Formats: sequence, C-alpha cells, structure tokens
Amino acid sequence: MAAPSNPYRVGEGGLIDRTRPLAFHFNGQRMQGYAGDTVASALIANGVSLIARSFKYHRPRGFLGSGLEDPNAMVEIRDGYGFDAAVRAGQVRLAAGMQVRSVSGWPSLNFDIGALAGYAAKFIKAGFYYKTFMWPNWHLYEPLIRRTTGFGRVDANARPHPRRQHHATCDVLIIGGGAAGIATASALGGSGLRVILADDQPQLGGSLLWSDIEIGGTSAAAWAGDRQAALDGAAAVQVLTDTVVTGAYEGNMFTLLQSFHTDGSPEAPGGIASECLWKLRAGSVVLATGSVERPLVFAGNDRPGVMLASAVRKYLAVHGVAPARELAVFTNNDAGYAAAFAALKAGVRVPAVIDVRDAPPKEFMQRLAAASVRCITGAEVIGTSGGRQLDGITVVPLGGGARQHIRCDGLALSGGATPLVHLTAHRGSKPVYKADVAAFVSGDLPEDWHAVGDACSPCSLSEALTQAHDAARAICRREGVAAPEFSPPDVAQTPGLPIQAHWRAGTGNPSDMFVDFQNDVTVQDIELAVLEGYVSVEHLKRYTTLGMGTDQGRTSNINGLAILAALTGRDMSEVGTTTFRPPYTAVRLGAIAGDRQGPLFRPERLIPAHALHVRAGAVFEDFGWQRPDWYRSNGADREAAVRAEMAAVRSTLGIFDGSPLGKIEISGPDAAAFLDRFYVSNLRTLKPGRIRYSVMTGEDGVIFDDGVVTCVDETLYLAGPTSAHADEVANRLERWRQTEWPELRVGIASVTSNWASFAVAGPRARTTLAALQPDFDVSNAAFPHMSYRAGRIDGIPVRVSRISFTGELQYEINVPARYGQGLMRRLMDISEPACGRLIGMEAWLRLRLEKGYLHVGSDTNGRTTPLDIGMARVVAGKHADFIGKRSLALAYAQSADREQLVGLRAESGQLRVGGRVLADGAMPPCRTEGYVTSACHSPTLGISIGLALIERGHSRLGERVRIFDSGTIVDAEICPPVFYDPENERLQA
Amino acid sequence: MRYSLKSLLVNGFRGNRHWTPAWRSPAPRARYDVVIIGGGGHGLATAYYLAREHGITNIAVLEKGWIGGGNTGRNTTNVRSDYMFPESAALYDFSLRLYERLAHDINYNIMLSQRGWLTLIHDHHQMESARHKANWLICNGVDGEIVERAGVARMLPLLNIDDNPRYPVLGAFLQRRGGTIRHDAVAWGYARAASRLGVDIIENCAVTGFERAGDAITAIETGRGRIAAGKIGVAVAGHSSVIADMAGFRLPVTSRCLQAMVSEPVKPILDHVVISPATGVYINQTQKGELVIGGMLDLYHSYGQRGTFPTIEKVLTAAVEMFPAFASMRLMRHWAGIVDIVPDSSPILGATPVSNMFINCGWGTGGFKAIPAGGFLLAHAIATGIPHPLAEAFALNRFRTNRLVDEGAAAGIAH
Amino acid sequence: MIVIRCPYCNELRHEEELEYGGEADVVRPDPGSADDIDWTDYLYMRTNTKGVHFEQWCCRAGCGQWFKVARHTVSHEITEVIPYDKKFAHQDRH
Amino acid sequence: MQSRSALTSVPMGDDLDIYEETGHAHVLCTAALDAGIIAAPLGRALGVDVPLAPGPVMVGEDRAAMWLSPRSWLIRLPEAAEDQVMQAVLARFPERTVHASRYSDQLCWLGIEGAASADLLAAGGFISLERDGLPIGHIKRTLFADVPVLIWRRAQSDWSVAVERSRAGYLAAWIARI
Repeated sequence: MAAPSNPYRVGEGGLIDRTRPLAFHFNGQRMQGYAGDTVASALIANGVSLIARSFKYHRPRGFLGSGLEDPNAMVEIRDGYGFDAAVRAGQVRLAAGMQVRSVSGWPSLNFDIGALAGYAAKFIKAGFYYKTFMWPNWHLYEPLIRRTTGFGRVDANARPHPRRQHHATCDVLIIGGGAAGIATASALGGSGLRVILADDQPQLGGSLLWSDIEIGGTSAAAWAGDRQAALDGAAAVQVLTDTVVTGAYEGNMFTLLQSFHTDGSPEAPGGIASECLWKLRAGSVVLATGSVERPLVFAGNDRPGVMLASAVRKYLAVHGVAPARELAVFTNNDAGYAAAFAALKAGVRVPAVIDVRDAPPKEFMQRLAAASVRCITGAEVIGTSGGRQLDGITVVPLGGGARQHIRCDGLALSGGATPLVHLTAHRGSKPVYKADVAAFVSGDLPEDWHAVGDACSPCSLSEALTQAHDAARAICRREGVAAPEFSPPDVAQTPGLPIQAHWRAGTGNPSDMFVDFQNDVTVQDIELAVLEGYVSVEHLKRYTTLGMGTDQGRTSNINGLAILAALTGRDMSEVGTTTFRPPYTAVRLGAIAGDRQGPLFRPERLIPAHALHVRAGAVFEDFGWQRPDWYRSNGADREAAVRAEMAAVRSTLGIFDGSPLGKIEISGPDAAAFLDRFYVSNLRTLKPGRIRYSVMTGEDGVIFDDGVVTCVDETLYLAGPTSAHADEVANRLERWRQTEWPELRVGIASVTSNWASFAVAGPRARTTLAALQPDFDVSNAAFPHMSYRAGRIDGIPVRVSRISFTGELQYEINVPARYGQGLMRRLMDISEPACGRLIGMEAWLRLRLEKGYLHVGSDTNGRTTPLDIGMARVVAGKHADFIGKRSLALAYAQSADREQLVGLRAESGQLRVGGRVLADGAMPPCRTEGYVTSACHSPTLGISIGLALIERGHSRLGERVRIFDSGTIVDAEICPPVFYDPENERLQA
Repeated sequence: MRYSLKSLLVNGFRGNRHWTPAWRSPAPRARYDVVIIGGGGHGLATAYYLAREHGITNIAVLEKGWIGGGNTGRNTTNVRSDYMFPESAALYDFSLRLYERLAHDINYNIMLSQRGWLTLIHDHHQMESARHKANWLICNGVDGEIVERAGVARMLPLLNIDDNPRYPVLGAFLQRRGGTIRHDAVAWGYARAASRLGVDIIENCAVTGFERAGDAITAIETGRGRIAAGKIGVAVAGHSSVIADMAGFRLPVTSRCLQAMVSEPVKPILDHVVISPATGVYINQTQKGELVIGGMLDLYHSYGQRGTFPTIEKVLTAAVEMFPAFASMRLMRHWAGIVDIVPDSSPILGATPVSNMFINCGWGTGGFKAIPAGGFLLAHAIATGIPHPLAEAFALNRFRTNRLVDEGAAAGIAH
Repeated sequence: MIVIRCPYCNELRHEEELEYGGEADVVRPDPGSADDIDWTDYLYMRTNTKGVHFEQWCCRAGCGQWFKVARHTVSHEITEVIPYDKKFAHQDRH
Repeated sequence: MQSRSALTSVPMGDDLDIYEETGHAHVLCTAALDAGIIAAPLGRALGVDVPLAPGPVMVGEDRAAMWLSPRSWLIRLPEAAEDQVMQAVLARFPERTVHASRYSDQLCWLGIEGAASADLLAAGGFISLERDGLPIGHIKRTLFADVPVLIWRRAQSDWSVAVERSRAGYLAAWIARI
C-alpha cells in the first residue's frame, strides 16, 4: 500500500526528519508523518482540520494552538508503552504505530448528533443547571447529564507508562529554554554554579525556532542550536529537554516531569518509553517561560481553520506544515505580521492582513505591498463563513463602514502575548496588570527568583537578552562567584509598535463569540453572569466554567476578564485574575505515584522469623508489622485453627512470635524517677529482676498505651509498650526528656528490632524453657511470675520474662534477631511431641479475653481513662504526679455516667464486637449505654463472653442487658471482666 | 425571579437579557441587628435561617473576599451523616435532612447526588469497627450497612480488590444517603435566598477590629467602614482564631491546610464516593467527569492556602494503589483550604466569652456537609441566646470539663 | 515544602524528615496547684497565630532533637531557628 | 541456632553492586548527660574516640564511632569485641550515665557500590540538600525510599546504608525493582 500523502506538508524546511516517515492511525485511517512531528502537525499535514466537537454545543473545532495551550485538540492516544484517554495532540510527539482517536462526536466526528444541542443553545447558557432539574429531584437527570460530559474513556486494562523518580539540587534552575533562558544559562556557564535548564520541547530555542530575526549574524534558530551545543558541553550545566516544570513549592522546591520518547518503528515500540518525576531544590530561580498568544474574540471565531498566529509560525517553521492554502491574518500587534511573512515564504497565499491599528510599522506594510498582500488597517474581523471548515471572513472598518468578504481557508489570530506566570502564582504571588503591553505580568517574585523575557513582561528579543544577562549577574553576586564575561549578542530586529488592546471585535451575536473554546463559554455567557451578579472574577469562572478546562484557560482567561471588566466598568487591575493552580500542565497520576504499588506501596515490616512462619502456613495480617493471624497447619479455616491454637495453650503449649513488642531501654541514675512520670502505677517500688504491668495516658488522661516495665537494676529499666505504639512511646519519652525534664539524667534507647521474641505459654512452658538449657534456674521458686532473667543459651545472650497475657504459665524469650528463626525451630522441635502449636494473633487475643486482660485500642477508645478500666485504686495509690493525672480530676473524668469496662456473659446468642447495649427495654432506634469491645466464644467456658464499655458498668455487676447487633438481640449478664482462673493459680504455678 | 424550566425557556426566547442578580450587593448600612462575619456556606446559611426561622431580617453578612471563596468553594463536596456519638449523629443527620430538601427550599439546584458513601474495610479490626458503627447508626436512627467484598467489587468495578497485598478489601461500610453536592451552588443558593428575605450580603469587606462596651461588642470596624451591631455571629472556619483574637479570647483551634485535587474529566468511571481511611484517600467523580481526590491534612499549622507536594504524592499514590486504572489519568489542578482543627474533631457552636458574639467553628475537615445545620443552629443561638438542644453537647465550655465528643478517635478520618 | 536547618545535626532538613510539634513555649502549669481553667488552657487553648508563629519541630528522620522555629504561617518564611533551651530573639511574649 | 540474613545480595548489573555487610558487631551508646562530660572516658572504654559533632565517622584501626545525636553514638566493632566493650562501658559508667545497648541485629547494613550508586540513591530521596552533598567519610540519618536509614559515604561511589532489620526485606524489594 502506497504511503499516504501529506497534502499540507510544505516542500522543504522544518526540523522534521523527512528521511524517517512514521506511520500512525487516526480514527482507524492510516496516515503518515515524520520524526519530529507532533500528533497535531502530522494530522494537519494529512489534511485533518476538524479534530473535535465542542463540549456543550458540539460545534466543529480545529487546531487553535500548537501545544498545551490548545483548548480543542483533545485526542485519545495509544502508543507502544501505554494509553492516554485524552491528551492535547500538540503536546505529544508522533511515534510509529500510534493509534489516535478523537474523543468527541457521536456517531462520528463529522456527523455528530449532539450538534442538535446548538439549537437549544439559547436555553442552556451559563449556569442553566442551577435553575432547573429540581423536580422531583436531581437524581432523575443526573445519569443523563453525566453521560454527556468528560473527555475520553479510561481503559481499565491498559498498561501504565513506565515511570520513576529522581531527587536533585542545583544552584540555579532556569525554567524555559527560549532566548531568555538560553542566554541566562550561557551567561552562567563558566561561573561554576550548578545550573539546570529545563524546557518542555525536544530542542531548545522556543520561539527562536520560528523567528525570522537574526542574532549575531546568524538565524535565530541556528543561534539557539549553537548555544545548546555549547551548553551540552558545559560541565556545570545540565540541559533537560522534554521536561516540564510542573509545580513550584515553598523552600524553592520544584516538581519536574521528564519524558523519554522513542520514535518507534514497525519493529520497536514508539511513544513515551518512560517518565521521570523530578523533585528539585534550587538556590536561585530564573523564570524564562515566555508567553502564550491570545486569540481575538469575534463572531464565529471558533471555526476550524482559525488558528493562533504563533501556532501557524511553529507549524511552518518546526514541522514544515502549512495549516491553510489561503491564510488571512487578524492582529492587534506586530506578531501577526511575522505569521504572514512566514506563510508567504512557505508559498502560502495571504489574501489579507487585518490590523485593528491605524498605523502598523511602515516596514511591514512595505513588505506586504511588495508581496501584493492587502493590509487592511483600522479594521476588524466580525464574522466567519464555512461549515466544518473556514471558507471566508467578513471585515469592517472599526466603528463601522462597508463590509467586505475575504475568501480564505485559514485565519491567523494574534491578540497579544500573555506571560506564563503560573509558577509564581503557585508560590502565592498575584499577577499585576500592565496596560502598555495589555498583559498581566508577575507581581512580587518569591525570594531569589528572577523573571526574564516575555515571562517578565512582553518585550523585544534584545530586551530579553539584556534581562537574562542582568539576572545572571545578580545571581553570581548573590552566590559570591565572579560573573563570567558574556555580553548579549546583537539582534537585527525592526523596532516594533505597541499593541492596541482589542478585547471584543464587532457587534455581532455575542453567543457566537467564543472566549473559552473548550467549555463553550461565549461573550453572552459572560454578559449573563454579569447580569446575575457573578461579577467577582472567581464567581465568573465558576458560574460560566470559563478557564476551567484542561487547557487551564491559557487562551481564554485574559480575554474573559477583560470583557468582564468592560461590562462592569472596572479596569483590569480592579478585576484581577483567577489563581493559577499547580500543576502547570496535567500530570499522569501514575507518574506521581511512581512505582509505589503492591508490596512497595507502604513499607511493610517483617518479623525475624517471617520466612519460617510462611513455611508453617501462617496467614498474615498487617498490624503495623506483618504478623501471623492464624496458621493453616492448625485448622482448615480461621475459626477451626483459632480454636485448636487456644486449646493447645490451655492444655499443653503454644508458641507465639511477639517480636514486634516494644523494647525500650531506659538507663541512668534518674531512670526510675523518669519512667514513674509516664506510667499510672508506682514504679519506684519495683525491685531489680521484677516486672510490673501498667498503663500510660496522655495529658488529657485518656489511655494511650499499656505494657510491662522491667527493672533490670536501679539504673536500667526495660519498657515494653504495645507493638502498635512502640515507636511512638519511645518518641514520647524522648520528647519529654528533651523539652520538659532536661535536668533528669536518663538515656532512652529503642532496641525493638534487635531482638526476636517468642512467648511459650501453657502447662508445659517451663519444661520447654528448661529444654533450651538456659544458664539460670527456671524453677518456680527461683523464677517466679512477673520476674526477669538475663543469661545465655548456647552462649547466645537471652532475656527471659515470666509474664502472662494468656492466663497460663508463660515465658517470653528474647534472643538477638538473627537467631529468631533458629529459636523458633528449636521451640517447635521441643514442643512437637507434646502437640504444642504455633499461635496466631487471633487466638492470642481470645486467650487474653478469657483472662479479662485489656487490649488497648479495642477495649479502650478516644476517651477511656484508667478510672474507667478499674484502675482507680492504682491512681489513688500513686502520690507522685504522672502525665495525665491532673486531667483525671476534671469534672467529666469524675462523673458517674461514664462508660466503664466490664465483662459480659451471653445468655442467648453469640456476642460480637460492636454490639450496642440498649438502654433498658427499648428497641432501636433508641438510646444506648455502651458497646461490646471484645468478644468470642470461649471454648474453655463453653459460652460466649465479651468485654464491654458500659455506662456506670462497675456498679451494675449482675445486671442483665440487651445487646443489638446487626438486627438481632443478644441477652447478656454484666460480670467482672475475668472469666478464667480468677485466682491466678495457673500463671503462678 | 423564580428559577424553573419555564423561566429558562421564557428568558431564552427573550435573549437572556432579563435575568436579575442572584443576590443584591448593597453598600453597608450604619447598623444591623445581627452581623454575620464570614460569607461562606455557614455564614450565609445562618443569615438565611435567622430570616426564615426567626423573622430577623436586618442582617448583614460580611465577606472579606467573594462569597463561597473559602472552604465552601474548595472542599471535595462530600456529604454524609455516618457519625457515631448520638450527639454527632443527630447533628449531621439533621444537616443531611436539611440538604435533602434544600433545592426546593431555596429554589436553587444544589445537585445533591446521594450516590452512596463507601468506606473501605481492609482488615478484621476495621471490620469490627465498621460493624459497631453500623449498629450504632441504626440505634441512632441513621442508615448504615456493611457491604461484603463481592458487593464492593460490583459497585466499584475498577477497584483493585484481588491484587493488593498491603491493603486487601474485606468489604465496605455503606451509607446510601451519602454523596456529593455542587459546592458553589450551596453558597450562591443560600445567598440568593437570604438576599430575597432582606439580608445584605457585603463582599470585599474585611473585619479589622471591634468596638467594645463591657463584655459586649458594639460595632465592627471593616474595610468598608464602621458597622454597629446588636449581635454578632462568627463563621469563618480556619480564621476563627484571628477573629477570636480581635475579640479578646482564645479557641482550642489549630488552622491547618487540607488539600484537594481534580483530574482531567473522563466519561463516568466511578458511581459512588469511596474512602479508604487506611491508605488515606477519598475519591468521587464530578458531574463534569473529573475525579475529585482528597486525603490527609498537611503536617503543620498554616494559613497559606497552598498545599505541599508530599501530601499530594501520598494521596495520589493511595488512589493509584486502590484504582490502578487511574494511573493513566491526569492531575489537572490541586489546591488547598484552611480548616479549623479542634482536639476532638467536633464543632464549637454557640456562646463565646463575648456576651453578644456567637460562634460556629471547629468543623475541621467536615464543614461542608454540616452547612445547613451549622447555619440553623448558629441562627438559633443568636436569635434566642440559648443553645438549640442539638448544639448543647458542642459548647465551647466542654473543653473546661473535658467532656469531649471525640469523633476523631471513634470514626477515623472524617471528610 | 518546608526546609529547615536543624540546629543540632546542622543539616538542611525537608518537611518529610521533620515532625511538627505545635506551638512553642506553652508553659505546663504545676499539676498540683493549677485550677481547671489553667489546666484546660494548657491542654487545649492555642494562639494559632496568623503571622509569625513560634513553634516546635523535631529532626525526626535525623538526630531526633526538638528545636524551636519562628515561621510565618501564611508565607511559611522561617525567620529564626534555635535550640530548644534558647529563647526567641523577637518574641514579644518573652 | 544458625544465622539468617534479611538479604544476601541483589544482582544489579556491572555498574552497581549491592550486598549485605556482615561480620561486624554494633553497640549503641546512650548518654544520660551532656556529651562533653563523658566523651573522653567513653572513648577510652570503647577503644575509639566518639565524635562530638555530626558528620565524619571516627575510624579506629578495627572499630568506628558514628554520631547519631548529641547524646548517642553507634559503635561498629569486631564481633569478638562486643561483650568486652559492653562490660567496659558498664565498668566505666556504673551509674549508667552512659549505657551500651546490644545493637548488632537492630540494623541491616547494605553496601552499595558502583557508578550507578548515586543515581540509585537519588531515586529514593534527597540524600542531602547541601550544596556539596554528603561528603566522603560522613554519615547521616535521613529517609530513603520512605524508610529511616543511616547513610555512610565510604568513597565517591561507595555507600553503606543501614536500615532497621524489619524493613530490610522491603528495601531489598525496592532496590531490586529499579
């Protein structure tokens, strides 16, 4: 099959590589472009001018711009690496094999049923939906409305583009690789400062690439090329092309998005091979982002074929594409003429240049005359003709007069330059209006920022180069380095004449004058908003959706608020602008997420014997650490396994991996006094080798954590916070030491991960410990309940605590983490003949429930105090202050109607966590008096038991209550919270 | 003029040249019976209910910028009433019930979309908490239910429900009446309704100071001159401490930055509001097709309405983890509001140490859903001088007795 | 993104390495003698300044030390960073 | 009980080599007083001077001392010397104004070498915001790939990264995916 032709490709020129054709598809039709094309330029070269249907009225739309400013050209693109539901065609470099589809128009782009909406236009102006769709309610209309909105469809199966992240710092960040940016970088080249120059295009140059001005005797484009080559050679300068600076944040932090593109071939995939999100911190910042051109507003200005003059120049000069055969120009400043000259040079016919100014620069007039192009001055375009493609325009003198019709299939618009000051706005700087250039320019710059070129204020090329040079000098001065010799090159540029602001052309139908092309906001919508009092610029934006599209209003904001200003008789600075929000241009969520997915989404913590638990059939759950919840080796399902595990502990032996339990060493002469200020219990009376349980509260008196404290000797204590709070407790101790009690001589060392910790619980716990042959006496007399021993096993240091969470005889054996797996294997071997089992979290928690031990976070909530869990006597018995003690004296802490922790025995049905205790007699909805905080069927007692926080619970032992749970009622009796071995005989044994 | 299909057609035929301002913008008078400081949803609703419920119409609402420009116009537009403590449940459900008929009350389409609020459950402990919550809500007379895993998969086809080792989905808590509202419409609708009842809405009018007599404030100094006031209502969210400081008292409030972000619009892909407290993200899709995404607060105290990137990164990473297909969607805009965080994440409603000043603040990250109730209850306090029964638990003095209503601790992150 | 040089480990730290600790110099009253008003003031009431705010930060991912910072809560400009035991130079309240 | 390491080695190609550094013991020294008072005697007990300022690692002939905070130091020493040093510190500071904690298993030390090592580190975070980066011979604590680490720059392209043992598996997976 013959290669499809490029009817709109000019004979020669451009930066494309005509030796490397790239085949792609648009709406299923095979087309061809060249390496160096964007999707937009390739489509235009192939004669595509209708690219989309507008959002609301489904009007035919063409390419207005050439890059990310284009409000119209949203297309779906599937490249060799991933998928984009909707992206601006001018922003995407063409690659072989790309599948490009238009995202609007049904059944087809050319014939769009939705265009009927045009006939209803007068009824669906700005904000119409606030005024109707109320009867009977919005839900009736919503599904229909939703279906009509949105660009493109997400492909659930598409691979995301590969991405990574990079962190860097530099002395100077230069944003924008146009004339001003290149000049600044060149001036800093030899300074030794580390410079990063970022530009969103594949090559530096910006508007120089399509400029006809000469710099230092060569063409602007050639100059840019030479400079880029020089910069690439400079050691301290890093040039990042295809890189957008997407956000500016405090501390001169920036986010950049760098794309890596491959052209592709029939063999190799093409497109965005990967993206890299940069986080960059810069010392000084040079804003050289340039400006974007504005269209002019007149009736029918949205017809395909109408295009920004700058876009015409770029398509011609960079891509060798002529967007039209007969191109008229409508301008209010000098830039329009450059488009005319570029078109003529490329052999495009220019029927006329229409300038609202009476006296444009003489030289321009002469050049046009020489090419026998009509220059109609002091005039404006008031209408366009044509269907889905422009075929002519209507021109009248300003202030009225004879209309004339001019045939053309293209119209280049130049309404003036809008500086790209988004990044200063990200930092909270408000743009200010400058009437002489009819533009909002950056206001107060953030510290160590410099704005140069059009980004500072629309200016001539030589002015831009001078500003760049000055900025470079200022930076060198600030950084204390010598400014290298560099003077701006000579520029051969005709002195221009000022712009003549012209915000709204003609007196035609305001509902045909488009301001925001993407959201179909017309002059009439703005008139309506003003009529209804939405005159704050933010109200206008929100009421009409002006500038809220994916183009972020680059071409529409200024025109819109100028028209608002005129309608409300205010000047531009009074009206002000809306705030530009980051990012500068849309960024894939995937690029920001990076590769933090699946196992890398959140750092997970593994216990030392993790691998062995896996082999033992553990089913893990994340408790801050990956911990065995139950073991498949103990039962077919969770319930069966949990029961088997509980039975093992009660009858013989259970082995529980408690490694995540906090281990904090508190040392020094004042260690006891220090710890005593955190725990509710009196710790000063704790003897060496002994262990005490206690709870810790916040300053508000609410329980924060619990655990055991071990006295190794008078100057060394071990605090054992819960695994969930281990780090937080260590941080809390350290904070109070530093900020409140620096005089106390105490050191705090968190060593949680240094130790693997296994609890052996059950009647055979002692023989099991003994079988490990520790170098100390494990007899009941020598090693009683709530005591601690440090020694060795096989010469390895061990720390053993005799404590109990289960109500059985229990030892907690700590060994250095590297030996954790070995210890676990030994314990399994020893206990095997006795049918010992590995115990998961669920069984462990149910065992402690039978024993009535508290589980912080389950049996306490955001307002539970020690008084509520039965520790009133401990609190009263402690004379020293502890954190939170004072709050326990506040009225509510003392009040009688608080929820207090009690036990529950079910008399009918099964208790479940979360059951609400009903106020006597009633059925829901009704008042409740508390809830079940822990519950299980107790195999040991053969009944369903639970713990509950119930109002005045401590005074209601023996009372029967009704509990509501998922539509059922459970009857239960309030009882003391200890269900198993209340005399503690078993754990003393 | 009344809004209806008819008025749209009539005005359409007449060239849309006869619409009238949604609200009047008069110059401030020298004195008002009541001055409301803050032209956001809460302030405008307060004025509306003062006029409608209590017949007080000599009211001014002072807004330092443009109405609805604070958190009302910056939030993620979620509404729900799945609060656990009976005091909170009663308050927020009252608010949701007012929202349910608001469009008709004020003749302005606020686009209440009760598409269902889904809180994802990622482990057994969360499942127990969710069951507790559902039970409690039913006891409180509020709807709430548990949806099993398969049901969640049906409701959220793009949810990564099989291959997420870190945060498996066991099910979800669902409040069917939860959903979204068009946020600007709430401010504009209340403003229009209040204005028609005689309320003066005064924009670009910043409060700069107070004139006092004894323990009362007699007049307000503003950028637009001195305004005498009988009673004063304060509804300025993140700026409550600033006004309190001018009035000579302190609040248990810290102002923090809460960020929100939208993607570029796509065709419908998410029919509900979904939140995953464990991963720290909540998402809904607007009528326009944009994904609206929010998450945790920025880390430090701030009045700068600009967010910080690490938060954006964490929130969007969580969104992509939960919905891998979102990786190819694009972040279009992110912004921030200043929210008023109090220790127990519950509002402060009613009297202040200044005898004729009443306050409505402390909604933290959940203010939007509470606008009708916040306005209604502040209006009651101003008009009657005593707290409405629904507001009794939320008085400022609860911090003196430590009788807090700690939804934060009970309900996880609330938005 | 907030960037502060830790006065203890002398490194430039960015906000992900730091922990914010709220208002600085909130004096803890003697629990023995403080009345309920003093105590609940200490627990809950904050100045929540809009402007230069005196606050605590911790070099969490670094040397773990708490220090004090004067920061503008609108511009986030940091005007003073001092070790915990020093007093702010420009602090009217001291 | 034989040893198990969280990570053996990750094949990375020829410009990057990553391995677990084993064969050292580590002791954490925590002071209950200002360092100035105890630094000298502590140095004698440890057999290596403890740095009083952040930054450079003090390297003795068979051991090294690293500044962690104004009151804590991490000491790297031969495994054989661990118990002797623990006893020496206790003997020198009977009131535990300095306390030595067993720390050999708390951290997993990864050696990262090769031309690509700097890029790998830059992918995980800002190793330093300082103009000159992290100087050779210095150690610092920071966040890397969202977890707290110690980073010791041994030479231009030779780094030791210490991560809490429980997170070593995660970090290995994170590195392996690059």
